[in-house]
Amino acid sequence: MNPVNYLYLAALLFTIGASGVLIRRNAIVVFMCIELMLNACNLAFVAFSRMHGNLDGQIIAFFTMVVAAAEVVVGLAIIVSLFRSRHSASVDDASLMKL
Amino acid sequence: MSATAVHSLWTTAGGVTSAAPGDRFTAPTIEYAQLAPVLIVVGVAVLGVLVEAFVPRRARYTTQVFLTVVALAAAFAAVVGLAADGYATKNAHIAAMGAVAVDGPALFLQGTVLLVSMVAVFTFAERRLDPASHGNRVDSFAAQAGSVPGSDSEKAAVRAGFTTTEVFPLVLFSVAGMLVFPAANDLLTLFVALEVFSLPLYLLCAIARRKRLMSQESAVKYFLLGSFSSAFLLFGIALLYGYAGTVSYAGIADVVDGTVQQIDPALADTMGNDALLLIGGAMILMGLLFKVGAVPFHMWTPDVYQGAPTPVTGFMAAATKVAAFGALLRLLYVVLPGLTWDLRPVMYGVAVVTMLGGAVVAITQTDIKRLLAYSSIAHAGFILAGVIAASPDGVSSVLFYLGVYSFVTVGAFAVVTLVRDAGGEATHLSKWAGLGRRSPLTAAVFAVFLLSFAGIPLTSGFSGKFAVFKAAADGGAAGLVVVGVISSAIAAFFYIRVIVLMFFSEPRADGPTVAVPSPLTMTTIAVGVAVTLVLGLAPQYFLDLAGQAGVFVR
Amino acid sequence: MENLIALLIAAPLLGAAVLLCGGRRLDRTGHWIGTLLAGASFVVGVVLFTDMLGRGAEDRTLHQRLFSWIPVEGFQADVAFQLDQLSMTFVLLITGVGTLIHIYSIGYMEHDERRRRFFGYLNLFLAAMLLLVIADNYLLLYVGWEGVGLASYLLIGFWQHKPSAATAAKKAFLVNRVGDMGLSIAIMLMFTTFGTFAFGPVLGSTGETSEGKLTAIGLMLLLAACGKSAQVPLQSWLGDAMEGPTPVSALIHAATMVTAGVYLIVRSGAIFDGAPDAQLAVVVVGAVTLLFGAIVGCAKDDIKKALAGSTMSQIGYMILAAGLGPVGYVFAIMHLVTHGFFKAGLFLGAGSVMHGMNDEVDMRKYGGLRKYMPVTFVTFGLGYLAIIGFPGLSGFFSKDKIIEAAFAKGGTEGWILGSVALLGAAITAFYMTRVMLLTFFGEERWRHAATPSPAEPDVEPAAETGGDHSEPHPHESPRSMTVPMIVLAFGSVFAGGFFSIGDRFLHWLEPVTGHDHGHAPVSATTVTAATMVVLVVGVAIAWAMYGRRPVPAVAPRGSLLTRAARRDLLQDDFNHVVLVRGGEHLTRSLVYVDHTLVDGVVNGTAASMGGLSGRLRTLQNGYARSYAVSMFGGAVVLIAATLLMRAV
Amino acid sequence: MSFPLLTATAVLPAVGAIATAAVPAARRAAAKWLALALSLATLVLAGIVFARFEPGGDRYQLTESHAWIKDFGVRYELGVDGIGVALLALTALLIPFVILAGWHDADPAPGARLDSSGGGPEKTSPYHWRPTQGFFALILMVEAMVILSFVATDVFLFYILFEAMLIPMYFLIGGFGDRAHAGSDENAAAQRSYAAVKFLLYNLAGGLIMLAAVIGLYVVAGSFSLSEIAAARADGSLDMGTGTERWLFLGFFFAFAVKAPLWPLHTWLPNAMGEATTPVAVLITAVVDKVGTFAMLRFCLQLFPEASKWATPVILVLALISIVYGALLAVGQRDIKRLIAYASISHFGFIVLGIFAMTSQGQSGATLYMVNHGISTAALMLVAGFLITRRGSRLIADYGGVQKVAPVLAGTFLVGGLATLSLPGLAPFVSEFLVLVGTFSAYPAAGVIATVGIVLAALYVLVLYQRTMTGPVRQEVGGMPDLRVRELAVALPLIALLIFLGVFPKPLTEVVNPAVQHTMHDVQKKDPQPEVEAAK
Repeated sequence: MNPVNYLYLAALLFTIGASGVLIRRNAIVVFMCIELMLNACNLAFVAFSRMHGNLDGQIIAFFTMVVAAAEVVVGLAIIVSLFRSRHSASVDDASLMKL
Repeated sequence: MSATAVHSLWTTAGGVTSAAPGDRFTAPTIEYAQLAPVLIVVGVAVLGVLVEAFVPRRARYTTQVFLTVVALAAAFAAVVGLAADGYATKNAHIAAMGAVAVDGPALFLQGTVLLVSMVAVFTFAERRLDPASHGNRVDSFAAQAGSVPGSDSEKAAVRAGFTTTEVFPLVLFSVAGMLVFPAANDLLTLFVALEVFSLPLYLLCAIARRKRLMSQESAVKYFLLGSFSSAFLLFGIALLYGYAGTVSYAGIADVVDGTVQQIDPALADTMGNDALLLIGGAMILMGLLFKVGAVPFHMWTPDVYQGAPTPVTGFMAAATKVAAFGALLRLLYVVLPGLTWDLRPVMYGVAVVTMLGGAVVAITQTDIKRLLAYSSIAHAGFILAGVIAASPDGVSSVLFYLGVYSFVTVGAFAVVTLVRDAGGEATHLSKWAGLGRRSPLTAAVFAVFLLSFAGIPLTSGFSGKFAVFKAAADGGAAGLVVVGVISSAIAAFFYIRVIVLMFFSEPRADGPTVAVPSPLTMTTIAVGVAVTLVLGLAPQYFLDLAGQAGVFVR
Repeated sequence: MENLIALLIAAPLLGAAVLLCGGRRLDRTGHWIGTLLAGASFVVGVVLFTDMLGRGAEDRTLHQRLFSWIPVEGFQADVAFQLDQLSMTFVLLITGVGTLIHIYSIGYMEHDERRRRFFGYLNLFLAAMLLLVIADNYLLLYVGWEGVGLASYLLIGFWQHKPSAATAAKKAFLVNRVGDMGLSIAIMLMFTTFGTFAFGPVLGSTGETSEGKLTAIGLMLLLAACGKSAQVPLQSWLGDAMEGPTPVSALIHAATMVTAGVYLIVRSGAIFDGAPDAQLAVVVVGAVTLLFGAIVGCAKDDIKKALAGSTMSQIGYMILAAGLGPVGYVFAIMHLVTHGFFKAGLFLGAGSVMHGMNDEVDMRKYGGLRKYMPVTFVTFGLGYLAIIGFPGLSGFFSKDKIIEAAFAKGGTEGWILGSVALLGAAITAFYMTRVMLLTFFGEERWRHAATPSPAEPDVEPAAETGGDHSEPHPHESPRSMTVPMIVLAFGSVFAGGFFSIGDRFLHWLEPVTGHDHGHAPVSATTVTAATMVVLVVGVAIAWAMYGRRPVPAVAPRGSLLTRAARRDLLQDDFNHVVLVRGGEHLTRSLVYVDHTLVDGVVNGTAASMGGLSGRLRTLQNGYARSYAVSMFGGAVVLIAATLLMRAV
Repeated sequence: MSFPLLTATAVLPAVGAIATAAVPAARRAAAKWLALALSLATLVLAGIVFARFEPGGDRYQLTESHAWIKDFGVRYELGVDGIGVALLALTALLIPFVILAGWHDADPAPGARLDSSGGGPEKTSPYHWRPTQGFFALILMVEAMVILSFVATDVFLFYILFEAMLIPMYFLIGGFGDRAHAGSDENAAAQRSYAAVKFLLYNLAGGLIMLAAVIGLYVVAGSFSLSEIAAARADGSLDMGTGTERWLFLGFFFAFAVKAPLWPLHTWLPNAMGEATTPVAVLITAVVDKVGTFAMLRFCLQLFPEASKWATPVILVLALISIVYGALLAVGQRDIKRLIAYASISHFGFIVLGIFAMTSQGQSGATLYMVNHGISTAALMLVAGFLITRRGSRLIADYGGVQKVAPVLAGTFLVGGLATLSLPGLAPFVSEFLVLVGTFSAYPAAGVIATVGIVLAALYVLVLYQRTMTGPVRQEVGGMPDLRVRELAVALPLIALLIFLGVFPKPLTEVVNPAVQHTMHDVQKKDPQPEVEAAK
């Protein structure tokens, strides 16, 4: 199968993730959508790496995972603390500051 | 696609992997000396974590502050040393296997970041402002970030006099990231550096002592939007990688110039596919523009600036901009010079809307921190004007502007931390009425900062603005200059409004009081004022510095 | 000798400075200082005069150059004087009459606590007037020109606590300013035409430029003359100027300042000779004013305003004469001098009457005063005879000459002008007789005039020191006042004869003004005869109207013409409606425009900025997701734009 | 390297400002005397400059030149020509009077609660609100900047000062309002800060547009030095295209027209002058605004001669409008200070007219006009200020018959007024007539229209005098004291000066003439020759 299709898939995933960020309210879900986008990137990297026949892309994919993991740590911490003080994880509730 | 083709792909790939034993694996050579600034900071940051773990609570504050300051100072010394060794100019080169560039802009920006962080850290360490609760002085960070606002555990923590000394290692990590960010010489490093300096900032935003709900909210917004944008950045990187088959700036640049060594026929269809290049470039650009807070990627700025603990806001506003613009410059000048003519109109538009948008919306702001946030957006626009100039002159003008702006910003936010009432900092503008009567000096200092923001002559703000506009005009972007002056006229309005409020209106009976800070914050403010005036009157030396630092290595 | 010229001005100027800056400590001696310095100036004048008589007719012109005033590239204005026969005549008139009136004022202003300042102003006036007549270039003349305007402003408004006085002063200055505008434009024209505005070069080279230029200059000079000499259409201020103390009216608004216009025209004769159209304009103005003033003079019940009308009319004669060119210059000046004597005398007489009548100015409240103030009566009477041109007295000679000259203009113009002049003579006879009769003859209306005079539109409540309306006790004025009157009476009796016998005055002035006899269509004797006739007619009518019948203490409604004449032939109403009201509306509307339009644009932009800002900031709605939307949109736009850029 | 006289003249007041500001809160009187002394010292230095200046000498004298900001091509270049020296002298001359006249204006008002030093932790802080010190310090600071801007021969240096002087002015206007304000305090404060903000934004906007032009100039000419640019222009090495030159000219002119101010950019002036204390109002109109007209003469004409000629017709029209419009509005005012403000607008119209008539007489006249208008307005405005502080009202309608109770005040006021309507014998007449003649010889129609201005001037001055000074005495002004010694010390010297310069303007003209000839040469204009070369 032509690896180019993987790129299309990656783009698709990325878009799904992005739109998820735009429409979902729950902070956790939003965050998961972002992770989805990151993984779309990973897919793209791997696919390209495959097409170019060099390993940089695959290495980068590992880096990305690590970074994503770090993000999870920080992100969950923040979201949880928010949840605990507000008893809601909705990003729309957190709108004290506006205008 | 036929199986053979697939197979051939495998074999080719395998051919790469199963290379001759001789050059199977070459150990990377790392020029530790030249990475010293980063290494020092990271090292001490790690040390700081250990301190958190092993040093008794009582001694932590002192230890951490000491370590941090020392680390930053040492790192700065290292930067100066490197510059002295001519790494900024004649023997600027790429270090760490092409991952990091050590050249003029990098060193200049690293120096700026380090100094700014230094003064910012002073405000982090400030402990005289909040009235002492339960006999121990406290800084502007939550007693225990984990505890729910208003809960018993929080009260207990306050009573116990806990303080979040973790902020210092966090700052150091963030600084480390910012040191690498403008020096990153391949996209991967860029991405990693971005995350390294962003993640600690997300956390720092969340741990204000007062107004914790807003603090957490700002953290969430910053975090979500930040990672959203970094996802875009990453995808952009992926596309560029797909385009060039490499992530190193030089490599990509070669492909863009069409001076690539060997084109692998199997990859001709992706290699040099301009769609990938353009889309990827645009997405990376977007990621960086988000960090500098350019319209339309600016919307996080006001909320985060307002919610975050003011010292963090100051640090973030100053250092992040420096690092991000550094990276932006390097990207545009090293990776995509071939794309200048494609990107220029876009950047042009972004600069225009950023300048005008920031200035216009700021007019009606009622919270001093949000006001400064919008002003920082407008300034991002001004700096972009210099970035667009696309000339060494432009680079140095941007560097100069960044240096000027960051110090003024830190100083301004430091002043904001001083004006307090029962509820902590009194950031609502109406409370600043008549401040000039109550404590003329504070008001005067703040007025100086505002005038510098407004770009009134004899302040550093004017020198910077002039340098940038001059570069832009030289670079043939006269239109930007006109828009620039118009928006500075608009911007002048709200800076003036604050001055009017402070000096020309009667003080309110329930008005805030101005806390007398410790030498730490005083230093921060003093440095800000000094830089403002010195660079306003005699900027030549620093212009020379920026001028020498104006050349990127490839 | 030349160096004495500056002294002429220096003396009164010093007086003004001392008196105005001197402060209260000079209150007791101030008037003496003022009079002394005026006298000194007169003496200097006489000395210069005798010296001048000693010279031949051709080298009688003295020059004195003090210093270079405004030296600018291509522009030379000096402070320099020129004293020739013409100037000399004025110098003597000004200083002579001026000194007399100083003396008169000592008595007249005795009870005014601000007498010192009054004398200061008088001296200031003398200085300015002298500067006007001995300047050797138009710019310096302009200085004197405005200087006398200032002095007259200060003196008309001397009793500033009276709103009417303040208003009159302001009006006088403004109307004069209009005239000054003409003078300054004339000077500019001279500068652009001749590159200078000194008398010598300008008047010497009028031949080298176009008639059009000369006409323009001439008309501008005429405008100036109209302002200063109260000629139609700028005459309206003179009547109100009577608000000033009577000596002021006598000196400034009868004898000297108002005649400056005549001086200007005669002095600029060369220009007018080169511009017939301008000359025509001059004679027309003169003729019109001549009648205008006379008619107004007939209707006024306020003695000073009646005299003011007469002044207007007499100056009309002079202007008319001056407009006739070389034929008339000499006579214009001659009439000017004689008029100076008798009109000053008349005013002083009027002042003396008012002095004795609690400052009552309404002639209908006079009557039969001759036995109470004989000296005043006699001197006033002589002045009266002089002005109506009673044979043998000054007016007879001077006015007669002008009428002749008017006829001598020749053609229909000549006839028209001549008959106008004659008509004027008749009316003059009428209104002066009226004044005479109302004041000194008939029953003593003041006895039962204890009631305040009914408010009339034209009669200002002119009680100068808030005159009380108890029954007045008419009495003769003190010596200091009568003596000047007597002296002036002498002048008004003999001056004319002295000048005309052997054409002394003609020969005296001819070198400066030039002269030709023109060609009279009618012989001089016929003109004289005609004058006599109209004179008798005028007197007779007046006698019939006011001598025979008793005069009502309250003015009858009168004919339409009378009422119009009382209101200065509606000229003032015109000014009021058109200029004052119109001006007020204009300024009000402009203030509105400035505030709403010009300033509105500015504030509007600011406001719109604020509005825009307010609308934009609603985008910042606090929802992270909408922020994300904007980012996403931004990214899309960014990518699209980049691709687009490559596409195009 | 001789003694840097010009720098000293400019720096002395700046030092004075700092010193004055440093005077402790309690020692208010000391601050006043210090400020006065330093302003007088500056006057002495200015006098030395005036004496050292040789009219026949080089165009720019007492020059100083040091490298400043190489990257911006900016040098610290000073030098005076005749025009500069005249205005320098004017500034140095007026400031002492301004200080003297404002002696009590910045004293804490008896009613006002001086809570600055009271209550709260501020008490512990050593920094108290010191309005008086601030007032005089700011005045001196303005003086320093204005003087420096008159002697700057580097466009950038000039621009910096041109902008920077707004800030102290802004604080002077907004921070020290006129006590004699009709209406409540809040109302007063609101109007005052409105006026101050309007002043600042208006001028800042103008300045920023000029900034764009300044940058443009550098891009085109590659230098900011007047002399270098002029030289380059002379040897043809610099040829900014017609279009560019016009744009740059407009950029500069706009800023100067705002400052001057020229119709229709004038609306900030009445607010500012109305709300500010009288000395500050004098500072605005007599000193600071002169920088605008001065800059037109020096920068617009020297840098962009062609464009200046191109724009002349429009500018002349604007100037004429200013003359008539300002005068008419002055007639329509109810507020003494606003009336004088509009009168000034009319006068600035004359100045601009004279500058752009581009004849020797016109430009000499314009320069003299700047000086004379400074003095005459100062005289009129300051005396008006004394009047206003006595009665506590700015409304003309609140006065009447003052002349009876305070004759000296009335007299000085009248002289000031007569100077304003440029009565011959007083200084303004000389300049106004020169402007008129100069304009007339080049543009007769314009000259004639401008002459209408002198009638209107008489109107508003005399109306003002009549309404305030004459007529029956109102009982509010009944007990009004006459001028005191301090006030006489302000009024009399100014009046003496008006008379002296009216009778003997030569000291000024001989200084100004050569400079004007240089400018005429820059714009390559010749005076129109008289039709008849009069027979000498």
